[in-house]
Amino acid sequence: MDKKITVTIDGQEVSADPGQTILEAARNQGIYIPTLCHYSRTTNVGACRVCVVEVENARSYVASCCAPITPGMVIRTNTPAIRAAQRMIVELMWSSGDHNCLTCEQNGACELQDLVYRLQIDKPRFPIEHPAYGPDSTNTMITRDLNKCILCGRCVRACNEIQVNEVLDFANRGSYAKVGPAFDADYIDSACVFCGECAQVCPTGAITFKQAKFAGRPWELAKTRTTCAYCGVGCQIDLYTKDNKIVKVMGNREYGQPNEGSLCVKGRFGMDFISHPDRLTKPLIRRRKGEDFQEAAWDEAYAFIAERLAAVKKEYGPDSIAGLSSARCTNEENYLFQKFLRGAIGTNNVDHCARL
Amino acid sequence: MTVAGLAATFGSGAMTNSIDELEYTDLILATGTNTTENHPVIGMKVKRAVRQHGTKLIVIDPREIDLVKYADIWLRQKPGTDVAVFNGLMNVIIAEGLYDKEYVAGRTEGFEALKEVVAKYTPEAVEKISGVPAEDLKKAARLYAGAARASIIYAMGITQHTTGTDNVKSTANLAMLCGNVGIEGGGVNPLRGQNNVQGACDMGALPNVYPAYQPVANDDVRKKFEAAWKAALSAKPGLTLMEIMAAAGSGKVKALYVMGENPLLSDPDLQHVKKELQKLELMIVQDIFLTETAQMADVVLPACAFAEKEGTFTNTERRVQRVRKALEPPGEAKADWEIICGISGKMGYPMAYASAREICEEVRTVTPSYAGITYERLEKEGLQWPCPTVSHAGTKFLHKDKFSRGLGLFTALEHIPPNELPDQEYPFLLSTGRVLYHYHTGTMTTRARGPVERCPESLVEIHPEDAERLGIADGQKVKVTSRRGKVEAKAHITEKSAPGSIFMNFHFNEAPVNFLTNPALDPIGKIPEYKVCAVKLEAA
Amino acid sequence: MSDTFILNGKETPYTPGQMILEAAKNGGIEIPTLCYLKGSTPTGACRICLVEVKGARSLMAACSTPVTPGMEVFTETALVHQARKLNVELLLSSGTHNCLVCEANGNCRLQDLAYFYKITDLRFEEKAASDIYPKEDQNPLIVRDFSRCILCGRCVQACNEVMVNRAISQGYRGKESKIVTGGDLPYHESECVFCGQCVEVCPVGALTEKKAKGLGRPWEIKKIRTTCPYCGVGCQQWLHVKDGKIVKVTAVEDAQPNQGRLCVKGRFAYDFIYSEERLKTPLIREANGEFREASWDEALDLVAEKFKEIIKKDGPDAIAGVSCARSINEDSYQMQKFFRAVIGTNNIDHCART
Amino acid sequence: MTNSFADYAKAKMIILVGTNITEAHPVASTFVKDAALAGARLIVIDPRRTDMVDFAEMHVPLKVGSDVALINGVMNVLIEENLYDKKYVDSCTEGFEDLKKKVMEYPPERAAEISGIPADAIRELARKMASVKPAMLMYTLGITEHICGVNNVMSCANLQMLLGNVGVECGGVNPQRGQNNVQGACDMGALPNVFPGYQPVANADARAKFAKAWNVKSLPDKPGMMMPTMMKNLTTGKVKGFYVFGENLANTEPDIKHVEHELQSAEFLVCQDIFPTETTRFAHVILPAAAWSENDGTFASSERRVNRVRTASVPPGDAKPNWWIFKELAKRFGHEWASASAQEIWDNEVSVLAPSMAGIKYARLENDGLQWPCPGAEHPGTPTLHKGGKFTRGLGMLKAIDYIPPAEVPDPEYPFVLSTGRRLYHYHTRTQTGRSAGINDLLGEETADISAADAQAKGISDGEKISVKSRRGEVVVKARVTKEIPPGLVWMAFHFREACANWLTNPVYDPVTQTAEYKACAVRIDKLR
Repeated sequence: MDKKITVTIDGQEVSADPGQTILEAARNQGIYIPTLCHYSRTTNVGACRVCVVEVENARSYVASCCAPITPGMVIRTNTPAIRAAQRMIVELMWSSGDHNCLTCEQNGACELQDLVYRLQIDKPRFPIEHPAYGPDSTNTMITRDLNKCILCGRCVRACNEIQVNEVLDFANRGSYAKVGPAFDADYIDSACVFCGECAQVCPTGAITFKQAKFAGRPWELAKTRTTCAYCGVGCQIDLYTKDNKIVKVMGNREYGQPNEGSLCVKGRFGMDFISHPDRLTKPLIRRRKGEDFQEAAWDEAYAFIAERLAAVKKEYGPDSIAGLSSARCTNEENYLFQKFLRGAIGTNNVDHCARL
Repeated sequence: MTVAGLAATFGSGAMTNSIDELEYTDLILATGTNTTENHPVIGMKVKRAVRQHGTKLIVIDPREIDLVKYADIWLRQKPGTDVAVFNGLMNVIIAEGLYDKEYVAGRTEGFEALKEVVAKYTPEAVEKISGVPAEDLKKAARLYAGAARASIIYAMGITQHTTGTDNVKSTANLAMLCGNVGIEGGGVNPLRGQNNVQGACDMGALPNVYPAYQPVANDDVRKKFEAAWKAALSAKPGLTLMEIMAAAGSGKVKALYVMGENPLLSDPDLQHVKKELQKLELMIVQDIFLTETAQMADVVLPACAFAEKEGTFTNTERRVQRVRKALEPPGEAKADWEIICGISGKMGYPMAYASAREICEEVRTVTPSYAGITYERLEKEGLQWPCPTVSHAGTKFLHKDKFSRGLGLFTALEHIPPNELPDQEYPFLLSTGRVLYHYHTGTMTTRARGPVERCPESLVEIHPEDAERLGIADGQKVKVTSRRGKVEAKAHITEKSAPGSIFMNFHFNEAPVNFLTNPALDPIGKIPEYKVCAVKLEAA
Repeated sequence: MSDTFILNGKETPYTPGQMILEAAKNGGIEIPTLCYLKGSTPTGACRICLVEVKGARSLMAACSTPVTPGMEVFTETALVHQARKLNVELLLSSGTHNCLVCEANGNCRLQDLAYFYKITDLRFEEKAASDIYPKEDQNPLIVRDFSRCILCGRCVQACNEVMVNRAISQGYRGKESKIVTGGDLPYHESECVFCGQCVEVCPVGALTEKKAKGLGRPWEIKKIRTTCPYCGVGCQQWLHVKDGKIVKVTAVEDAQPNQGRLCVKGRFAYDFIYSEERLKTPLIREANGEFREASWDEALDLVAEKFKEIIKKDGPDAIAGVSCARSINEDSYQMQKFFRAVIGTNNIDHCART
Repeated sequence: MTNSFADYAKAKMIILVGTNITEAHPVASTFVKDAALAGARLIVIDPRRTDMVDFAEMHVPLKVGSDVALINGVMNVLIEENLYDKKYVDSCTEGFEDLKKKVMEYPPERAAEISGIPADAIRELARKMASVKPAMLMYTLGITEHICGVNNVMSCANLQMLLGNVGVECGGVNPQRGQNNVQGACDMGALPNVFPGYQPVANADARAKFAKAWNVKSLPDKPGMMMPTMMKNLTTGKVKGFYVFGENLANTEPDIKHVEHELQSAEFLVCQDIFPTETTRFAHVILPAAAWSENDGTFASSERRVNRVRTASVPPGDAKPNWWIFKELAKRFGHEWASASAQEIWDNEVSVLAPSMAGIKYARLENDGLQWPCPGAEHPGTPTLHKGGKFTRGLGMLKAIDYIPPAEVPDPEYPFVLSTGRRLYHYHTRTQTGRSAGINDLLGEETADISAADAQAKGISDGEKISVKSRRGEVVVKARVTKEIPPGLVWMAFHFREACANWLTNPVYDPVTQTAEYKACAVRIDKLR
């Protein structure tokens, strides 16, 4: 273990690990420094400069997300000058995009909005001139409104560094700069695999989930953490629901294992089946072979099954009954299923499709 | 399958190491796993390891999957020649003295027999069997042996063969040979295909074992469970899935209770399966949709989807994690456990549980590896079994210092060709699997807008050379026929599969590929050979 | 036999004199409203509650149209939808409605309606800044931002009909319209008694609490119900809490006894608990007459010792206690129990026997 | 309160006596105003022209302290003119003959002489009161804070019973409690003569019950001292240890100078509070307490409604809940109290020991609380007491009462009457409102409210600093010239230390309750030289 370094942040002596950035050292102490382009687990690029701090003897303000601490460094994060600089940066971002929250799906979960609130900005100082891009709406999963893009590059880094799908990049320069797949293609025509990481990391309303549009504002949604129902990775997901419908699915970032907040297309966009009209809603019984199903009450169905299974067992013995358990049901249910066949029926004829 | 192969070798069948370790190890050998499509989030970690952490990657796969792009070496073997390839790798490693002699001496047995057999599999001999160039094989062997920590990941490409158990054992042989089992960042890591395959096995949904792999044939074990469950239990191991189907056909099994499975789309040789199921006197299906199987049932019971109930899943790295209720179920649907309790009660065997949590509490008492796992502890992070006590932190990787069975067992294995290989009549080799956008028999994903938009139908992957020869254009309907049946689907011309091989997925009931597949089973794991059968291909 | 009318094709009972809005609500149909303030005279000002009435020449405001026998009402036709959406769009053009800098963001009826009617862009030109009355924030408690006022009149109704303070009214005409105090004075120079009920009912960000500004958006807030610590009415309040700190107090609607109302103290005088002057540790007077900080054990031991001395020397009746009429019941109970059961005297009283 | 706040807006007639409701109970006043807008008739009996007069059909500006005389006059008219509810009086009350005899001594003309209200107006008032049924009567401290406070209260009760207005919805005698939990403090037995739920300490059964519950051998049977007696006895040495919990006696009690002398005399003074106050200056030990919103608990409001109070923030520093402090202290006397939270104290002790609270448990208080009496788990609570004219004691007691003047009346040296009370923007001694941002900006200092006539006569202009002086002290304070005040009256509040009315007020007490006469003393006002 390397030796700790001591620095002073806002007059407070702070002990930190060598190699830590000013931002990390400060946040470890619970000191608030605003950020926008910074995203944990991706490289720090210092693009937005919202995280500027004063460092004694430095020639200019320092982007704290990129600047490593050095022994004895004296840092100030909340001076009026710093706050003014941050306000200026945020106001410039605001004026160069279309940031009216009234018509933005991200209202309530927008980091730019949070900063405007936190820095108590009342009105924009600069005239608003947004680039007037057309909307990109050619797929059913992800919507892009580049007029709300602040070019923080989080989506690009998420695509390349977190998911390593290597689809998104910056194109053009200066005021024409934009982010997207190669050749300015729409997502649907690109190599995009719709993991949705770009939308999950977007701090504003530039990249949003299309099916969540008008399905509920962030503060109206209930959040339930659960485990994904697809492959064996067991990704931790947050289901956002409203009125008994899933509005969107996000990777759970609170706890690292196993997916560290990332998802794939199935976990993210594959949950429609739950509220599909094809869902079974009542027990169905076919009283005689060849007849149609009839809806039945639970008690009726239980009685029917019990009676028939008992008859088979009586006539042919317990080993004439078999059960297929499910690799998609919970542990508790698998446990009960085999307990049922072994304990209640008396056979070991229980298997599931693990082999398949 | 994995259970059969790895349990024989190490003493327990599961991913030995953790997903997280993949990103920080020195080398990953990926074989028979199209990770980026089937386990995208693990795929992401493999790619990050390569791109960001300098990890070496060896891919052994007949198809040019996405990971090939990231690989240092790609060995493209002919389907069904895995044992030969692994023997070849070991041949080089032993011949060049690159193996971990101390580890082999101290922690394993059966090395001499292994050495004897692999001696025959020189790179040149292997090239003949598998088509992998001898030089590439040597390079791969040296790269693998040179890594301080190497992790093998595999999936159905290894297991779904008549030699599936041998294939699994071969991966274990290689890993032990280089001392890679029982260390962080190493191991043999089967990536389980479904969300709770691991848990279903752990919970004893297997014909020969109770929860935590305790054999039904063992008298002490059985007595313990008889006491716990207050019931007389059968000492005779039951039938496996494919055997159950056969027994249904022969009239030995009269009643079948299916919970959340759709064998009528997932099992090989579907026409045959259908005939077998029709012979049943009683079939009960419990599911969330009226699946192909449910349509044949006598009773269909509506179940809750995962977001409508409480419970736990165990993921591929043995991590037990919570499932939570976010939605109310539609209509009168009930959680599967409630339904089981309902039926059991009517049969005079009351199972009065008020919640999944209560069931879990019972599981803990009879399942030593789960004894320390409580819902309270699962509130935040999951726990990896074995977790024998409530103060135990869970187990990140298995076989540290000692294998479950004591010494690791090398198994000397010979190459056995697949059960059915292309011939003049059926000149193409068909391999099956999943695609990124869908899951299993498609009951879930074909009802989701996004995935359907990206992948609306089944496609037959055909190499351009073959397509040209047969005069098939991209998007054209083709007919694929095997000795068991035929299906039609659109052609997708791609170099992903080698010439002479085609690839199809089994997600769509419009093109049920399992009409074609061969129900030949691995003799131990009883797994069908989904990955190789012989077909013919023509424009429809 | 009650009277009935036809609501969306379904025969629905109503009480004579009922407006369509209430009758529909009883029939299970929610009609969106904006200016409607429960318990006040409906004004039909905002035209959001428009419904189609068969035979009527135009759409009718459900809040102010009484039901007649057999009347056929449709609440969700395309025409109704279109008209409501148009009215929302017109209201959006009546001022500056950018939620980015609005304290009401997340608790705004107009915003809710814009979302409900899926408005994605502003169709009409917003009112020019020069045509909007300047913001008034000279008083310590209430900010009046006329750029967000949609002249729905709820504040006027709350002031005149609910609280009956009669401090504000609709003033001027047409484009000049404004909610004014008597003489159009700022709040603090007017008859206003700062009950804040106008803020409570404002559906947008026109009236907001100055003290709450910047302390937390509605979705960051946890609401805790409690009873006001002031007079003996026992008003029910929501404490809006963020990070363990009260940032705002509002009334609990439909609760007894106050039915959604508060006075200036209940609404605005909550932050005394955060005063720096609070007692934070036990204090013991030293021989020199000065206080020093002490631990609980030390202080309680001292009290017990002194009381025991007094009891020994002069008997339990030489000790007396005054309880607190502001603290909770349980505290008073504990104190009298302490005096009676532990000290052994009935010398316990409190200051306010009304 | 016999009735509920929910009755206010529905009432047909409301009689406000000695209550400046818009300032002291602002939210309750909105319901009275709602009722007035809906056509209810409103009578305001108050020396001051309070805001509610705007809504009233009759304002009766009686002289300070003449309430008994006025009400006797009114009852005289009711009986003389046969306007009272005979049926009710016969079936539900006793003592009518004595009452009648007494009020016959107060013909309107005599009442007019004492109260300053013309005889005809008294007749009109009586007739108005008799014309609507039921009528609600509300009063506040204007009735009670007199040496004849108990008499005033009983007069109000007499009047309402005579009119047959007690025991019906929208009727009754309704004292609005001045502080949030005065009701609860009484209910909890923070009174020298009763245990929780008003069970007398003199009753052996009650004592035995509580002794058992509290795990002590015996409990004292002699009613204790009331507060003024305690304070007096601090100087005599009869009281040596004094425990002041959450009260700021040095500002709230009349004749501050004397009160401070008393506090100074305490041999051992313990103060338990949330702030340092004028009173804690005299303490030997100060214990820091958790404030409202820093711990769970209940309040009981004026209408006997037990409501929940919930935790929203953490107490500063080492401050602790009051119940915890008492529990810890008891422990040092060898008493181990089991209840370890407010909820346990309520659910396991209070509601078990006080029959009127038996049905009140925390689990039932989640929403709108419950009004006691609530004797059982299924009981819905009691919005109206004495329903149907059936009184707790059986028949309602009509009491013959004589007028007595205030203890100190104006004379040439001190020619003004000083009356005191509370203002809208502040509460009590301002420990709370004075520390809430913005409130001080609305009202930053005390004023002496005087009439225009007196201001003119004394050459005092609005806002000018003047001297107000009584036999006990003098304050310098801004004059506020207002039409609210009749000539001869000075009105002040006790919110601000420097200009606190209690430097001036008279420490004389009602003989029964020992409530001080805050509402009347003699002062002089002078322009500063």
